[in-house]
Amino acid sequence: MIKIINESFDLETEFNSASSYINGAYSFFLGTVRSDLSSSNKKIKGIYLECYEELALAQLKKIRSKALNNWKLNECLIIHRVGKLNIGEKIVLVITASSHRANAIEACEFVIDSLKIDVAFWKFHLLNNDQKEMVLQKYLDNEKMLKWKDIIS
Amino acid sequence: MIKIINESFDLETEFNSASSYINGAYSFFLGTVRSDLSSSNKKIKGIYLECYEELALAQLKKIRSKALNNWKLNECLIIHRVGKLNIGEKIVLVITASSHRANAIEACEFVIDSLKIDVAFWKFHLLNNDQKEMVLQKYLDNEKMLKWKDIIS
Amino acid sequence: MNITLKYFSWIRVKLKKSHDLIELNQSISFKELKNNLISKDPLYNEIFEDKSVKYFLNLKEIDNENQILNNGDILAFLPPVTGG
Amino acid sequence: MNITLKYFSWIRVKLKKSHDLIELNQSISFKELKNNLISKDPLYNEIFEDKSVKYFLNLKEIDNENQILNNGDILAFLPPVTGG
Repeated sequence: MIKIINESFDLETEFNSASSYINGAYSFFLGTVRSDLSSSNKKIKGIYLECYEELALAQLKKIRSKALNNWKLNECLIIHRVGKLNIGEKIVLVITASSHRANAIEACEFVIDSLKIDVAFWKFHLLNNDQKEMVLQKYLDNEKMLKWKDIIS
Repeated sequence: MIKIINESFDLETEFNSASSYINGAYSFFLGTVRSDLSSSNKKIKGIYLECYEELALAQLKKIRSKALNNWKLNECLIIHRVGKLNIGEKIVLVITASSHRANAIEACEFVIDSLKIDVAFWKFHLLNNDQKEMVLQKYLDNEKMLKWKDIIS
Repeated sequence: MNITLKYFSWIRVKLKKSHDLIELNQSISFKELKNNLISKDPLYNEIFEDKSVKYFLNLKEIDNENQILNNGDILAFLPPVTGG
Repeated sequence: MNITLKYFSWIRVKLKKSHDLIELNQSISFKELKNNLISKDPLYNEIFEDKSVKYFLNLKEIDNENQILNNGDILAFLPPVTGG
Protein backbone atom coordinates (compact mmCIF):
# COMPACT_ATOMS: atom_id res chain seq x y z
CA MET A 1 0.00 0.00 0.00
CA ILE A 2 1.23 3.47 -0.92
CA LYS A 3 -0.43 6.71 0.20
CA ILE A 4 0.43 10.36 -0.37
CA ILE A 5 -1.82 12.38 1.91
CA ASN A 6 -2.35 15.76 3.53
CA GLU A 7 -3.83 14.61 6.85
CA SER A 8 -1.98 12.87 9.67
CA PHE A 9 -2.42 9.17 10.39
CA ASP A 10 -2.71 6.80 13.35
CA LEU A 11 0.02 4.21 13.81
CA GLU A 12 -2.26 1.51 15.24
CA THR A 13 -4.70 1.92 12.34
CA GLU A 14 -1.93 1.76 9.74
CA PHE A 15 -0.39 -1.28 11.44
CA ASN A 16 -3.76 -3.04 11.37
CA SER A 17 -4.08 -2.39 7.66
CA ALA A 18 -0.62 -3.89 7.01
CA SER A 19 -0.72 -6.81 9.43
CA SER A 20 -1.52 -10.47 8.88
CA TYR A 21 -1.24 -13.70 10.88
CA ILE A 22 1.55 -14.91 8.62
CA ASN A 23 3.91 -12.19 9.87
CA GLY A 24 6.00 -12.42 13.01
CA ALA A 25 8.07 -9.29 12.48
CA TYR A 26 7.34 -5.69 11.56
CA SER A 27 9.87 -2.94 11.14
CA PHE A 28 8.65 0.68 11.14
CA PHE A 29 10.43 3.83 10.19
CA LEU A 30 8.68 7.03 11.19
CA GLY A 31 10.03 10.46 10.27
CA THR A 32 8.72 13.55 12.05
CA VAL A 33 9.26 17.32 11.92
CA ARG A 34 11.88 18.16 14.50
CA SER A 35 12.24 21.59 16.06
CA ASP A 36 15.98 22.15 15.83
CA LEU A 37 18.00 22.19 12.64
CA SER A 38 21.30 20.45 12.73
CA SER A 39 22.76 22.63 9.98
CA SER A 40 22.19 25.99 11.70
CA ASN A 41 20.97 27.55 14.91
CA LYS A 42 17.71 28.59 13.32
CA LYS A 43 14.45 27.52 14.85
CA ILE A 44 11.61 26.57 12.54
CA LYS A 45 7.89 26.54 13.08
CA GLY A 46 7.16 23.80 10.60
CA ILE A 47 7.83 22.51 7.13
CA TYR A 48 6.16 22.60 3.74
CA LEU A 49 6.27 19.49 1.56
CA GLU A 50 5.94 19.80 -2.19
CA CYS A 51 5.35 16.76 -4.36
CA TYR A 52 5.08 15.73 -8.00
CA GLU A 53 2.40 13.21 -7.14
CA GLU A 54 2.13 11.14 -10.34
CA LEU A 55 5.91 10.67 -10.42
CA ALA A 56 6.28 10.11 -6.67
CA LEU A 57 3.63 7.36 -6.77
CA ALA A 58 5.41 5.64 -9.66
CA GLN A 59 8.78 5.92 -7.90
CA LEU A 60 7.39 4.61 -4.60
CA LYS A 61 5.75 1.71 -6.42
CA LYS A 62 9.13 0.73 -7.88
CA ILE A 63 10.89 0.94 -4.50
CA ARG A 64 8.11 -1.05 -2.84
CA SER A 65 8.36 -3.81 -5.47
CA LYS A 66 12.12 -4.06 -5.01
CA ALA A 67 11.67 -4.34 -1.24
CA LEU A 68 8.92 -6.97 -1.52
CA ASN A 69 10.92 -9.11 -3.95
CA ASN A 70 14.40 -8.74 -2.56
CA TRP A 71 13.50 -9.40 1.08
CA LYS A 72 10.49 -11.68 0.50
CA LEU A 73 8.22 -9.38 2.47
CA ASN A 74 4.54 -10.13 2.93
CA GLU A 75 3.65 -6.44 2.99
CA CYS A 76 5.23 -3.03 2.65
CA LEU A 77 3.28 0.12 3.53
CA ILE A 78 4.54 3.58 2.62
CA ILE A 79 2.78 6.80 3.65
CA HIS A 80 4.14 10.25 2.88
CA ARG A 81 2.55 13.56 3.84
CA VAL A 82 2.39 16.68 1.67
CA GLY A 83 1.57 20.32 2.43
CA LYS A 84 2.18 22.29 5.62
CA LEU A 85 3.24 20.36 8.73
CA ASN A 86 3.86 21.62 12.26
CA ILE A 87 6.73 20.69 14.56
CA GLY A 88 6.34 17.11 15.84
CA GLU A 89 4.00 16.04 13.04
CA LYS A 90 4.53 12.78 11.20
CA ILE A 91 6.07 13.13 7.72
CA VAL A 92 6.67 9.60 6.53
CA LEU A 93 5.90 6.06 7.65
CA VAL A 94 7.32 2.83 6.28
CA ILE A 95 6.12 -0.54 7.61
CA THR A 96 7.65 -3.78 6.36
CA ALA A 97 6.17 -7.14 7.35
CA SER A 98 7.90 -10.49 7.22
CA SER A 99 8.05 -13.88 8.93
CA HIS A 100 11.44 -13.08 10.40
CA ARG A 101 12.96 -9.89 11.69
CA ALA A 102 16.22 -9.54 9.75
CA ASN A 103 14.41 -9.20 6.41
CA ALA A 104 11.83 -6.74 7.72
CA ILE A 105 14.48 -4.53 9.33
CA GLU A 106 16.83 -4.40 6.34
CA ALA A 107 14.03 -3.86 3.83
CA CYS A 108 12.59 -1.00 5.89
CA GLU A 109 15.95 0.76 5.90
CA PHE A 110 16.26 0.24 2.14
CA VAL A 111 12.85 1.83 1.55
CA ILE A 112 13.52 4.95 3.60
CA ASP A 113 17.04 5.35 2.18
CA SER A 114 15.67 5.06 -1.36
CA LEU A 115 12.79 7.41 -0.68
CA LYS A 116 15.19 10.09 0.59
CA ILE A 117 17.08 10.32 -2.70
CA ASP A 118 14.78 8.92 -5.39
CA VAL A 119 11.25 10.20 -4.85
CA ALA A 120 9.81 13.51 -6.03
CA PHE A 121 9.27 15.31 -2.71
CA TRP A 122 10.81 18.64 -1.74
CA LYS A 123 11.01 20.04 1.76
CA PHE A 124 10.99 23.69 2.84
CA HIS A 125 11.53 24.95 6.36
CA LEU A 126 8.97 27.47 7.56
CA LEU A 127 11.03 29.96 9.55
CA ASN A 128 9.78 32.06 12.44
CA ASN A 129 9.96 35.18 10.27
CA ASP A 130 7.44 33.50 7.92
CA GLN A 131 10.00 32.91 5.20
CA LYS A 132 10.39 29.58 3.42
CA GLU A 133 13.86 28.09 3.17
CA MET A 134 14.60 25.24 0.81
CA VAL A 135 16.11 22.12 2.40
CA LEU A 136 19.20 20.87 0.58
CA GLN A 137 19.77 17.23 -0.30
CA LYS A 138 22.24 15.61 2.06
CA TYR A 139 25.46 14.29 0.66
CA LEU A 140 25.33 11.52 3.27
CA ASP A 141 21.98 10.29 1.97
CA ASN A 142 23.50 9.72 -1.45
CA GLU A 143 26.54 8.03 0.07
CA LYS A 144 24.32 5.77 2.16
CA MET A 145 22.34 4.71 -0.89
CA LEU A 146 25.46 3.30 -2.50
CA LYS A 147 25.55 0.44 0.00
CA TRP A 148 22.29 -0.95 -1.46
CA LYS A 149 23.69 -1.19 -4.98
CA ASP A 150 25.28 -4.58 -4.28
CA ILE A 151 22.20 -5.95 -2.55
CA ILE A 152 19.50 -4.85 -4.96
CA SER A 153 19.62 -5.94 -8.57
CA MET B 1 10.88 3.32 29.43
CA ILE B 2 10.66 -0.43 30.02
CA LYS B 3 7.43 -2.35 30.56
CA ILE B 4 6.69 -6.03 31.08
CA ILE B 5 2.93 -6.42 30.85
CA ASN B 6 0.09 -8.90 30.34
CA GLU B 7 -2.27 -6.71 28.34
CA SER B 8 -1.84 -5.57 24.75
CA PHE B 9 -0.88 -2.01 23.86
CA ASP B 10 -1.68 0.65 21.27
CA LEU B 11 1.10 1.75 18.93
CA GLU B 12 -0.04 5.38 18.67
CA THR B 13 -0.24 5.69 22.47
CA GLU B 14 3.21 4.18 22.96
CA PHE B 15 4.66 6.39 20.24
CA ASN B 16 3.21 9.47 21.94
CA SER B 17 4.82 8.46 25.22
CA ALA B 18 8.24 8.11 23.54
CA SER B 19 8.12 11.09 21.19
CA SER B 20 9.55 14.57 21.53
CA TYR B 21 10.06 17.60 19.25
CA ILE B 22 13.82 17.04 19.28
CA ASN B 23 13.48 13.77 17.36
CA GLY B 24 13.20 13.50 13.59
CA ALA B 25 13.50 9.73 13.34
CA TYR B 26 11.89 6.77 15.05
CA SER B 27 12.60 3.12 14.38
CA PHE B 28 10.13 0.51 15.63
CA PHE B 29 10.44 -3.22 15.86
CA LEU B 30 7.22 -5.07 16.54
CA GLY B 31 7.12 -8.83 17.06
CA THR B 32 3.80 -10.67 16.84
CA VAL B 33 2.54 -14.24 17.21
CA ARG B 34 2.47 -15.75 13.75
CA SER B 35 0.25 -18.68 12.81
CA ASP B 36 2.69 -20.91 10.96
CA LEU B 37 5.86 -22.35 12.39
CA SER B 38 8.88 -22.31 10.18
CA SER B 39 10.43 -25.32 11.92
CA SER B 40 7.55 -27.72 11.37
CA ASN B 41 4.19 -28.04 9.71
CA LYS B 42 2.39 -27.74 13.00
CA LYS B 43 -0.24 -25.07 13.46
CA ILE B 44 -0.40 -23.31 16.79
CA LYS B 45 -3.25 -21.51 18.48
CA GLY B 46 -1.09 -19.15 20.47
CA ILE B 47 1.94 -18.87 22.69
CA TYR B 48 2.71 -18.73 26.38
CA LEU B 49 5.43 -16.39 27.60
CA GLU B 50 7.21 -17.10 30.85
CA CYS B 51 9.44 -14.49 32.48
CA TYR B 52 11.81 -14.03 35.43
CA GLU B 53 10.60 -10.50 35.85
CA GLU B 54 13.19 -9.03 38.26
CA LEU B 55 16.04 -10.35 36.11
CA ALA B 56 14.40 -9.45 32.78
CA LEU B 57 13.90 -5.86 33.95
CA ALA B 58 17.55 -5.59 35.00
CA GLN B 59 18.71 -7.10 31.71
CA LEU B 60 16.47 -4.81 29.63
CA LYS B 61 17.72 -1.80 31.60
CA LYS B 62 21.30 -2.70 30.68
CA ILE B 63 20.47 -3.16 26.99
CA ARG B 64 18.53 0.11 26.93
CA SER B 65 21.45 2.01 28.49
CA LYS B 66 23.87 0.59 25.94
CA ALA B 67 21.55 1.62 23.11
CA LEU B 68 21.02 5.14 24.49
CA ASN B 69 24.75 5.75 24.98
CA ASN B 70 26.15 4.06 21.94
CA TRP B 71 23.76 5.59 19.41
CA LYS B 72 23.07 8.88 21.23
CA LEU B 73 19.36 8.19 21.31
CA ASN B 74 16.91 10.59 22.93
CA GLU B 75 14.59 7.77 23.95
CA CYS B 76 14.31 4.01 23.85
CA LEU B 77 11.06 2.27 24.75
CA ILE B 78 10.86 -1.48 25.30
CA ILE B 79 7.59 -3.34 25.96
CA HIS B 80 7.41 -7.12 26.34
CA ARG B 81 4.27 -9.13 26.99
CA VAL B 82 3.98 -12.14 29.30
CA GLY B 83 1.34 -14.84 29.72
CA LYS B 84 -0.95 -16.35 27.11
CA LEU B 85 -1.15 -14.67 23.69
CA ASN B 86 -3.30 -15.51 20.67
CA ILE B 87 -2.25 -15.64 17.03
CA GLY B 88 -1.61 -12.13 15.68
CA GLU B 89 -1.12 -10.54 19.10
CA LYS B 90 1.78 -8.20 19.80
CA ILE B 91 4.66 -9.76 21.76
CA VAL B 92 7.36 -7.13 21.85
CA LEU B 93 7.79 -3.49 20.84
CA VAL B 94 11.02 -1.52 20.64
CA ILE B 95 10.96 2.19 19.72
CA THR B 96 14.20 4.14 19.35
CA ALA B 97 14.16 7.93 18.88
CA SER B 98 16.93 10.06 17.50
CA SER B 99 17.60 13.23 15.50
CA HIS B 100 18.71 11.22 12.50
CA ARG B 101 17.55 7.93 11.09
CA ALA B 102 20.73 5.83 10.84
CA ASN B 103 21.24 5.83 14.62
CA ALA B 104 17.62 5.06 15.42
CA ILE B 105 17.52 2.15 12.96
CA GLU B 106 20.76 0.52 14.04
CA ALA B 107 20.04 0.92 17.76
CA CYS B 108 16.57 -0.62 17.35
CA GLU B 109 18.07 -3.69 15.70
CA PHE B 110 20.66 -3.95 18.47
CA VAL B 111 17.95 -3.88 21.13
CA ILE B 112 15.82 -6.62 19.58
CA ASP B 113 18.85 -8.79 18.77
CA SER B 114 20.07 -8.45 22.36
CA LEU B 115 16.64 -9.09 23.82
CA LYS B 116 16.34 -12.34 21.85
CA ILE B 117 19.40 -13.90 23.45
CA ASP B 118 20.00 -12.06 26.72
CA VAL B 119 16.71 -11.48 28.50
CA ALA B 120 14.90 -13.93 30.79
CA PHE B 121 11.82 -14.75 28.69
CA TRP B 122 10.80 -18.22 27.53
CA LYS B 123 8.31 -19.00 24.81
CA PHE B 124 6.01 -22.02 24.51
CA HIS B 125 3.80 -22.84 21.56
CA LEU B 126 0.22 -23.68 22.46
CA LEU B 127 -0.65 -26.50 20.08
CA ASN B 128 -4.10 -27.33 18.79
CA ASN B 129 -4.15 -30.48 20.93
CA ASP B 130 -3.78 -28.22 24.01
CA GLN B 131 -0.19 -29.29 24.62
CA LYS B 132 2.60 -26.82 25.30
CA GLU B 133 5.79 -27.14 23.29
CA MET B 134 8.94 -25.35 24.32
CA VAL B 135 10.47 -23.03 21.71
CA LEU B 136 14.20 -23.61 21.22
CA GLN B 137 16.74 -20.81 21.04
CA LYS B 138 17.81 -20.15 17.47
CA TYR B 139 21.42 -20.68 16.57
CA LEU B 140 21.09 -17.79 14.09
CA ASP B 141 20.10 -15.39 16.86
CA ASN B 142 23.36 -16.11 18.66
CA GLU B 143 25.33 -15.76 15.44
CA LYS B 144 23.66 -12.43 14.68
CA MET B 145 24.53 -11.07 18.12
CA LEU B 146 28.23 -11.52 17.41
CA LYS B 147 28.16 -8.65 14.93
CA TRP B 148 27.39 -6.18 17.74
CA LYS B 149 30.47 -7.16 19.76
CA ASP B 150 32.70 -4.80 17.76
CA ILE B 151 30.21 -1.94 17.91
CA ILE B 152 29.25 -2.03 21.57
CA SER B 153 31.88 -1.68 24.23
CA MET C 1 0.78 20.69 -30.60
CA ASN C 2 1.02 21.33 -26.85
CA ILE C 3 3.69 20.47 -24.30
CA THR C 4 3.22 21.02 -20.58
CA LEU C 5 6.21 22.08 -18.50
CA LYS C 6 6.09 21.45 -14.74
CA TYR C 7 8.41 23.23 -12.32
CA PHE C 8 9.27 22.12 -8.78
CA SER C 9 11.07 23.40 -5.68
CA TRP C 10 13.54 26.26 -6.29
CA ILE C 11 12.81 26.23 -10.03
CA ARG C 12 9.14 26.92 -9.32
CA VAL C 13 10.17 29.66 -6.88
CA LYS C 14 12.66 31.21 -9.32
CA LEU C 15 10.25 31.21 -12.28
CA LYS C 16 7.33 32.23 -10.04
CA LYS C 17 5.09 29.63 -11.69
CA SER C 18 4.41 25.92 -11.31
CA HIS C 19 3.75 25.12 -14.97
CA ASP C 20 3.64 26.35 -18.55
CA LEU C 21 1.71 25.29 -21.60
CA ILE C 22 3.88 25.56 -24.71
CA GLU C 23 2.29 25.64 -28.17
CA LEU C 24 4.38 24.49 -31.11
CA ASN C 25 3.83 23.83 -34.82
CA GLN C 26 5.80 20.59 -34.84
CA SER C 27 7.65 18.10 -32.63
CA ILE C 28 11.04 19.28 -31.35
CA SER C 29 13.91 17.72 -29.44
CA PHE C 30 14.56 18.39 -25.76
CA LYS C 31 17.72 20.23 -26.82
CA GLU C 32 15.81 22.54 -29.14
CA LEU C 33 13.20 23.27 -26.49
CA LYS C 34 16.00 24.07 -24.05
CA ASN C 35 17.53 26.60 -26.45
CA ASN C 36 14.12 28.14 -27.17
CA LEU C 37 13.45 28.64 -23.47
CA ILE C 38 16.90 30.14 -22.79
CA SER C 39 16.51 32.62 -25.69
CA LYS C 40 13.12 33.72 -24.33
CA ASP C 41 14.15 34.09 -20.66
CA PRO C 42 17.72 34.05 -19.24
CA LEU C 43 16.41 32.53 -15.97
CA TYR C 44 16.24 29.22 -17.85
CA ASN C 45 19.96 29.41 -18.43
CA GLU C 46 20.57 29.23 -14.67
CA ILE C 47 18.33 26.20 -14.46
CA PHE C 48 19.88 24.30 -17.36
CA GLU C 49 23.39 25.08 -16.11
CA ASP C 50 22.66 23.38 -12.78
CA LYS C 51 23.85 19.82 -13.32
CA SER C 52 21.85 18.54 -10.32
CA VAL C 53 18.52 19.25 -12.05
CA LYS C 54 16.82 16.25 -13.66
CA TYR C 55 14.24 16.29 -16.46
CA PHE C 56 11.40 13.79 -16.58
CA LEU C 57 9.36 13.33 -19.74
CA ASN C 58 6.04 11.61 -19.03
CA LEU C 59 7.43 10.32 -15.71
CA LYS C 60 10.63 8.93 -17.28
CA GLU C 61 14.01 10.56 -16.85
CA ILE C 62 15.48 12.03 -20.05
CA ASP C 63 18.88 10.51 -20.72
CA ASN C 64 19.39 11.84 -24.25
CA GLU C 65 19.10 15.50 -25.22
CA ASN C 66 17.96 14.56 -28.71
CA GLN C 67 14.82 12.92 -27.38
CA ILE C 68 11.78 14.18 -29.30
CA LEU C 69 8.88 15.86 -27.50
CA ASN C 70 5.43 15.16 -28.89
CA ASN C 71 1.94 16.57 -28.55
CA GLY C 72 0.53 16.11 -25.04
CA ASP C 73 3.90 15.39 -23.44
CA ILE C 74 4.61 16.51 -19.89
CA LEU C 75 8.15 17.64 -19.15
CA ALA C 76 9.04 18.13 -15.48
CA PHE C 77 12.00 20.10 -14.07
CA LEU C 78 13.23 18.39 -10.87
CA PRO C 79 15.84 19.70 -8.41
CA PRO C 80 17.40 17.08 -6.08
CA VAL C 81 14.62 15.60 -3.94
CA THR C 82 14.47 16.09 -0.17
CA GLY C 83 11.52 14.07 1.08
CA GLY C 84 11.28 11.58 3.90
CA MET D 1 19.57 -19.92 56.85
CA ASN D 2 17.28 -20.00 53.80
CA ILE D 3 18.02 -20.08 50.09
CA THR D 4 15.31 -19.75 47.42
CA LEU D 5 15.69 -21.74 44.21
CA LYS D 6 13.75 -20.56 41.16
CA TYR D 7 13.14 -22.80 38.14
CA PHE D 8 12.21 -21.68 34.63
CA SER D 9 11.09 -23.14 31.30
CA TRP D 10 11.82 -26.85 30.82
CA ILE D 11 13.48 -27.07 34.23
CA ARG D 12 10.25 -25.89 35.87
CA VAL D 13 8.31 -28.39 33.74
CA LYS D 14 10.72 -31.25 34.52
CA LEU D 15 10.77 -30.62 38.28
CA LYS D 16 7.03 -29.84 38.31
CA LYS D 17 7.61 -26.81 40.53
CA SER D 18 8.60 -23.19 40.03
CA HIS D 19 10.61 -22.75 43.23
CA ASP D 20 12.04 -24.34 46.37
CA LEU D 21 12.94 -23.00 49.78
CA ILE D 22 16.08 -24.70 51.09
CA GLU D 23 16.94 -24.57 54.79
CA LEU D 24 20.58 -24.96 55.78
CA ASN D 25 22.62 -24.69 58.97
CA GLN D 26 25.43 -22.75 57.39
CA SER D 27 26.56 -21.06 54.16
CA ILE D 28 27.62 -23.42 51.37
CA SER D 29 29.19 -23.09 47.96
CA PHE D 30 27.23 -23.40 44.72
CA LYS D 31 29.17 -26.63 44.04
CA GLU D 32 28.16 -28.14 47.39
CA LEU D 33 24.51 -27.20 46.84
CA LYS D 34 24.67 -28.79 43.38
CA ASN D 35 25.95 -32.07 44.83
CA ASN D 36 23.34 -31.99 47.61
CA LEU D 37 20.54 -31.55 45.06
CA ILE D 38 21.81 -34.34 42.79
CA SER D 39 22.08 -36.76 45.71
CA LYS D 40 18.50 -35.96 46.74
CA ASP D 41 16.93 -36.22 43.24
CA PRO D 42 18.56 -37.61 40.06
CA LEU D 43 16.49 -35.17 37.94
CA TYR D 44 18.95 -32.48 39.04
CA ASN D 45 21.73 -34.43 37.41
CA GLU D 46 20.10 -33.95 33.99
CA ILE D 47 19.82 -30.23 34.63
CA PHE D 48 23.39 -29.73 35.80
CA GLU D 49 24.73 -31.79 32.93
CA ASP D 50 23.09 -29.45 30.38
CA LYS D 51 25.83 -26.94 29.58
CA SER D 52 23.34 -24.45 28.13
CA VAL D 53 21.72 -23.84 31.53
CA LYS D 54 22.84 -20.69 33.35
CA TYR D 55 22.65 -19.99 37.07
CA PHE D 56 21.91 -16.52 38.40
CA LEU D 57 22.52 -15.69 42.06
CA ASN D 58 20.61 -12.57 43.10
CA LEU D 59 20.25 -11.55 39.43
CA LYS D 60 23.98 -12.03 38.66
CA GLU D 61 25.31 -14.93 36.64
CA ILE D 62 27.48 -17.36 38.59
CA ASP D 63 30.89 -17.67 36.96
CA ASN D 64 32.64 -19.61 39.73
CA GLU D 65 31.35 -22.85 41.22
CA ASN D 66 32.99 -22.04 44.54
CA GLN D 67 30.82 -18.98 45.02
CA ILE D 68 29.27 -19.01 48.51
CA LEU D 69 25.48 -18.89 48.98
CA ASN D 70 24.25 -16.91 51.96
CA ASN D 71 21.02 -16.51 53.90
CA GLY D 72 18.26 -14.91 51.79
CA ASP D 73 19.97 -15.58 48.50
CA ILE D 74 17.93 -16.34 45.39
CA LEU D 75 19.40 -18.83 42.93
CA ALA D 76 17.70 -19.09 39.54
CA PHE D 77 18.03 -21.94 37.01
CA LEU D 78 17.80 -20.51 33.47
CA PRO D 79 17.59 -22.46 30.20
CA PRO D 80 18.51 -20.52 27.04
CA VAL D 81 16.06 -17.64 26.67
CA THR D 82 13.57 -17.41 23.79
CA GLY D 83 11.76 -14.10 24.16
CA GLY D 84 11.12 -11.35 21.65
